[in-house]
Amino acid sequence: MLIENLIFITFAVTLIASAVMVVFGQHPVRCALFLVLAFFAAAGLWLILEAEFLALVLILVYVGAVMTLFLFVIMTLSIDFEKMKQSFLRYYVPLGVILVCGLVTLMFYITSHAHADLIKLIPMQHVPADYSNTKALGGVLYTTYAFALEVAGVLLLAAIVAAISLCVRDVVDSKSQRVDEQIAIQPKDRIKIVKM
Amino acid sequence: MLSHIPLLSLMIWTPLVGAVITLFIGRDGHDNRARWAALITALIGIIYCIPAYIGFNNQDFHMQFQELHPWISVYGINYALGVDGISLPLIFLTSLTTLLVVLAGWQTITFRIGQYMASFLVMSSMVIGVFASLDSVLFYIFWEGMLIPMYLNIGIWGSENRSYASIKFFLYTFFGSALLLVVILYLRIHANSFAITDFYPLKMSMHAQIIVFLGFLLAFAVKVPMWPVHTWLPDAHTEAPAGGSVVLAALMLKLGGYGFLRFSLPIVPDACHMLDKWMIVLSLVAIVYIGLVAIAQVDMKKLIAYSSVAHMGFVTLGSFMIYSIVQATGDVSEAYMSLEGAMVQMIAHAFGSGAMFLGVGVLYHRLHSRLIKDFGGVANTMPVFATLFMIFAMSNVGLPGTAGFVGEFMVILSAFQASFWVAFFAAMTLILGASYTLWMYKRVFFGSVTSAGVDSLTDINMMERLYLMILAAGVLFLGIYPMPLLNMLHATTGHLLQLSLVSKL
Amino acid sequence: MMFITLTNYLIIGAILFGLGMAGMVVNRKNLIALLMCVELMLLAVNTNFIAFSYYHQDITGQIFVFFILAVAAAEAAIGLAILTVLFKHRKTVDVSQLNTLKG
Amino acid sequence: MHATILNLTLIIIFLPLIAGLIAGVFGKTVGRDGAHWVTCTGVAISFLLSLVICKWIYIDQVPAFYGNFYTWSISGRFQFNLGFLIDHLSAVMMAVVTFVSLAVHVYSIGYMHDDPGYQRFFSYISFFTFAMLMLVTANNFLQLYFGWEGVGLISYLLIGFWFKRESANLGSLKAFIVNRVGDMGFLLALAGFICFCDSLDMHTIFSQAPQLAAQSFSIFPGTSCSVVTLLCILSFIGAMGKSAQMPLHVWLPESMEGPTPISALIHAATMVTAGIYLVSRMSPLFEYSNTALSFVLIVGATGALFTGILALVQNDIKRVVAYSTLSQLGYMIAALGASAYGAGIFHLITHAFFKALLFLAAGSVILACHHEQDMRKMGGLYKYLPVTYISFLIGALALCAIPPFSGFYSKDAIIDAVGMTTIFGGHYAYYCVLIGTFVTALYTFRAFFLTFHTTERFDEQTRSHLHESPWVVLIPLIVLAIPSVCAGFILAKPFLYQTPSILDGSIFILPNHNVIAALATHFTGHMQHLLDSFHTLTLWFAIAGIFSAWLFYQRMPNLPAKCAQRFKILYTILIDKYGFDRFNEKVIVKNTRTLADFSFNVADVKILDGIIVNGAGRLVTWFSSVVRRLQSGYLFHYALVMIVGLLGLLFWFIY
Repeated sequence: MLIENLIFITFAVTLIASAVMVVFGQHPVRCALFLVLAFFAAAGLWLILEAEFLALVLILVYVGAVMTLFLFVIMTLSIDFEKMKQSFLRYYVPLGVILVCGLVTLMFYITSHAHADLIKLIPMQHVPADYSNTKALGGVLYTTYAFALEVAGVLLLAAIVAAISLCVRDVVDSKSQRVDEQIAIQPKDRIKIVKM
Repeated sequence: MLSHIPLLSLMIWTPLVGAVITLFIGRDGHDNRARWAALITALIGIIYCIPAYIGFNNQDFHMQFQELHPWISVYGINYALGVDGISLPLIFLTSLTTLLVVLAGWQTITFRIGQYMASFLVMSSMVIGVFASLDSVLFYIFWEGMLIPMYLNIGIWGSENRSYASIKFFLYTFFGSALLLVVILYLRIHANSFAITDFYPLKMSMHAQIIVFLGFLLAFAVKVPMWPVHTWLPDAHTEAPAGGSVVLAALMLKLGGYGFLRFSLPIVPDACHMLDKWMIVLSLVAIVYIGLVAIAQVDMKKLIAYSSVAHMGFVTLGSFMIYSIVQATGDVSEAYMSLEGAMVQMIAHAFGSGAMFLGVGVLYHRLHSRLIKDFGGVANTMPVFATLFMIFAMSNVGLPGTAGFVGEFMVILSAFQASFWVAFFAAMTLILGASYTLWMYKRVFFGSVTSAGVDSLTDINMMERLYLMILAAGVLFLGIYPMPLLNMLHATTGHLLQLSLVSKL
Repeated sequence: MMFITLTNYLIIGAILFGLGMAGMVVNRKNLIALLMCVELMLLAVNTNFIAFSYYHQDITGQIFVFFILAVAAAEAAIGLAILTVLFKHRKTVDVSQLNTLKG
Repeated sequence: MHATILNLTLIIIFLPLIAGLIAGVFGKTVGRDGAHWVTCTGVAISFLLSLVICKWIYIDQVPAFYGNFYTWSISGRFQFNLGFLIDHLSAVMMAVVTFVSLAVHVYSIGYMHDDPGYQRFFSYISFFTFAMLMLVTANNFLQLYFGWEGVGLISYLLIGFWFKRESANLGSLKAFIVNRVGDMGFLLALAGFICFCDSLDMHTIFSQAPQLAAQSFSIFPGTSCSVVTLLCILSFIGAMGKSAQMPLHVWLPESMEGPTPISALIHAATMVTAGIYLVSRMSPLFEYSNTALSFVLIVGATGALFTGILALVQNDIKRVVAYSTLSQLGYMIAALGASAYGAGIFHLITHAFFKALLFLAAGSVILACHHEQDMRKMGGLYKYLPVTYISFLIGALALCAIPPFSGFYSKDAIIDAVGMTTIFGGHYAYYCVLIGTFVTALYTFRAFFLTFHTTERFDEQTRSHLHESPWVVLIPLIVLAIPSVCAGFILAKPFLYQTPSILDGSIFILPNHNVIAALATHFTGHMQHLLDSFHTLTLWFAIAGIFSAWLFYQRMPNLPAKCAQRFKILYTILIDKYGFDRFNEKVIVKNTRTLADFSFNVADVKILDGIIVNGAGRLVTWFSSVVRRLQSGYLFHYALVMIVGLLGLLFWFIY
């Protein structure tokens, strides 16, 4: 029992620490990397909660794709970080801290006595050994939530198209013919009579 | 024979059709055609009044020429029209004023004649609609519709800062009537029908009655205009073109009075009974205080505007004194005079101050100034105009034998029964009225010719003489022989008194 | 010995969410940090979902996380695309300069 | 007989109206001669017809006519109609009005000969006659009020006839407003009649007089006064406005700005007597309230004395005659106060004759001296204007109540009546009236000597064309001079000393108030009356007045200047007309104007318009500028606001 607690605490601490470093980090690259660390810690937590498929998906999707994208963007856009550093306003930090504490006290309040019935303090349940999270997920996903899956697919497609259309620069030197302009040419555009 | 012709609908919609025709004909420069089209429509409007007068039976206080067609049946709103002793004279007044205004604008307006005339025809159809409608939503639609032509009229053909005046006029009245809609809906819920006559027998607690009364009060007080909410009138009048300010004075101010008589008194009698002291105080303030303010004016139109506020003070005084009279004398028939005085004052005031506005319009057309100091000794160069304006000034002062006297005389006589001091302050108008009107008359007309402009003035031509003569005849006719108008009022006043003196708690 | 109960996870979720929010509000620096904080907040939400689904023995929680991931990925992609376009036009991603929405 | 009186009165009244309309509206077409012919014939016919009516009423003892001929309006229980009450009083008044107006019509043919507004003038005078006749013959107070205001309007038009002159315009405006002040009181009295007797008809009101006396009405919460007193005092205020009594007399001197014929017509004979006619017509009511009678008495007596004194310091001949009218009116009002209505009306008639005579004579003097009105520039005119000289002398003697002339009979009767009245203020009134006779004699003969007898003070140029006025001016003088001499003698007996006197039909006097009856007891005969008048006080006062006037202005012309120095303060007060004009100008007019300016500029424009109306507009613009700052454009601000909102919701949701 002790080991489980230990693992949980390590993951939780790393998660919180990396999150703090992300928020109050100076250099974006460092923040990105700390975010990666946070994702790993979260994946660990999710494993404890026996959601192994999702943990792995998390790492693949986020760490693999999204964070690389972030790093890619940070690298390509020559953002001068020095200028940005000194604009980190000191007095906003306490505001952030207040916000966090506000939220946390709220959560304590909820989880403590007021809504005891909502969150039953149920201990960890152990699932049978042969339980496979992925199989369970798959069983439900393609039966009741098939439609939602389709919608998610379409959504991702839209996101791709949007991202591409946003970033593509108009290619300057393409040889493609523009038929409408060709028709609209007038004789006077072509011939210029110069009086001597 | 008369009942099956939809007379009232004809009266409402012909001017509108006429307006469209005038607009259509009058575009791109055919001014004369537009003028004639407008004149013909106005004349048709007058012709309608003849069968209405003949068909109207004075003894019967019920609504006559009734028309009822379902309109928005979902909510129970129907196109209900009907006329009784209060509204019929006002309809005659509307059609007459429209004719006069069309004549007045014949030469004075130079640009966009078609639209100028059309705006008055639309205005007349809206106002007749207000007077004839029996369904409160229909009433409200006409009540709001009426603002638009007036707004355009002041806004386009007005003088210097016309936009300020027109916006102020529009917002002021619009703000007032917003509450009116709220109150109509409130009543609709209780009486589950929009017809005004269904509101009359509606039982309401005192608290509800006060709220309804305050809603009506704000909407109609702005229109009358009563003392604290009158500041839109002088601006609207000074900026409006001659014809516009005549319509404003002759028709728009009567709507407030009409509203009080049609809505406030019969629907919420107990609230009126409780708050009538305040209304009397407000009207007396309007008479005395505004009379003083009128003395201090330098602009002729503003002076006449303030004088019409003071005259309209008599209307509210007359209509809200019935409670204290009946209380003092214990006899309902005493209150007849004050109510009928109020109604006569509404009609008579239109002639008097309408004519004075046209007179100032004539001067403005010649010298493009309304300030008293720019004139002096006009009687030397325009004698005929001076004599006609003297008749109108006398009606404004309330000289016996002119229209202005009849209403005020009746109200002051009945005021004594309410209390001596009400009559005393109401009678103050004799002195104040005389001082500001005649002082203005002296500074403008008497004395030797002061400026070159006055010297170059030519006397009024045939067209101006025509409509001023009509008005002068109206003023003298109503002053000497008010019987036909009063006969129309007797039955309805009796019915209204019955309605408003019986408690509905 | 003390079990790991649902409240622990909820507290972690709350802290994470709070940090993400604070990062968003406090950050005057650049948009990227902003996007990262959004990612953090999403992470917090997902943890909560999984914790609930675990403690309630109900798989739907995880389904939800599944879809949130999909959406979050799309959102991050577009966010970055916007960022790049923005950078192309404004030559900066410093948030304090970007106030064209000013009333 | 009944119907004929109605038709006759209708003709009498509406003939001047029609003539006036013709002269006024068709002035151009009818031309100058046409205008004056139409109006003069109109008034002449109505004068003859009114004589016919007088014959019927007085000689054939035809019963008084009382009937309505037109219903003006019906409202609830009240029916307002126009109708006539032709009885002794109104017949006399009709005769006097038409006679004087005829004289003035003829006179103004000459006087206004070269005036551009000729037709307009004639139409106004005949309108005036119409309005006055309507007033005099009314059988209900509505028609009386109609005539009352009509007369006020036309006097406004006539005073301001030469509207090029600023002073004329001011005078006319002042006259109209002061009249309106009086009319306000009268209108309140009308309202009172409606309230207490439910009708404006004279018969119904007079028949309810006793009950009204019993009722009490409280204007101010504490006090309560009898209804009759209230109504009488209110209508007397109207009478004061019209007959120019003490506080409201300020307009009469200014009304001299108008042409002289109208001063004669309006401000001597007819309009000013409207007030006296009203009070005597309402005698049944006045008799029941002693307070009203004493009020009338005191006002009349003070008017008689003090306005008379003012005439002493006037240098304009028309002003002197105007002030003498004021004081004579005071006499008539005092007579009414002492409920000697007969004497009042009798004096009204004689006064109408000799005052019109004096005005027209003064007018012809002014005409002769080429519109010069200042007496200091006249003198010794008796050589040049013999007829005017004699007529002025007759008028003056009649005015000072010298025995053979008409003034003596009426004025003496008034003074005796006032002496015998028992009403409160009787003694005070008696002394005022008595000293008044001395003062009247003094100022009339001062004017007489200054204009006709003393050394000639006009320049050569006026002397060259100083000639007697044309016959059309002189005939009215002569025509008026005759009644000024003999009217007193003829009418004294029927009016005063014969019981029943001529007016008994329409005047009601309580037995204990009836002073005239007491006077009549020891009236034995005319000759005896003349003889024992020598040892009455009034005659000696008059003779003393004439002698002192002769002494002051004929014998030692520098004496008046000397005594003016010695009584400096008194002199300035008199010059200043007791400060009434200054009071009106300074206190009333200035304050109303400042109040009006204040109420317009400050209250209306600034507060009502500025703060509330435009204020609302400004409030909205201010509010929108505040809200605008919220849209800062920074993303994090929006995020912050969102999160704060979220937190708020959460907290709210949980609690």
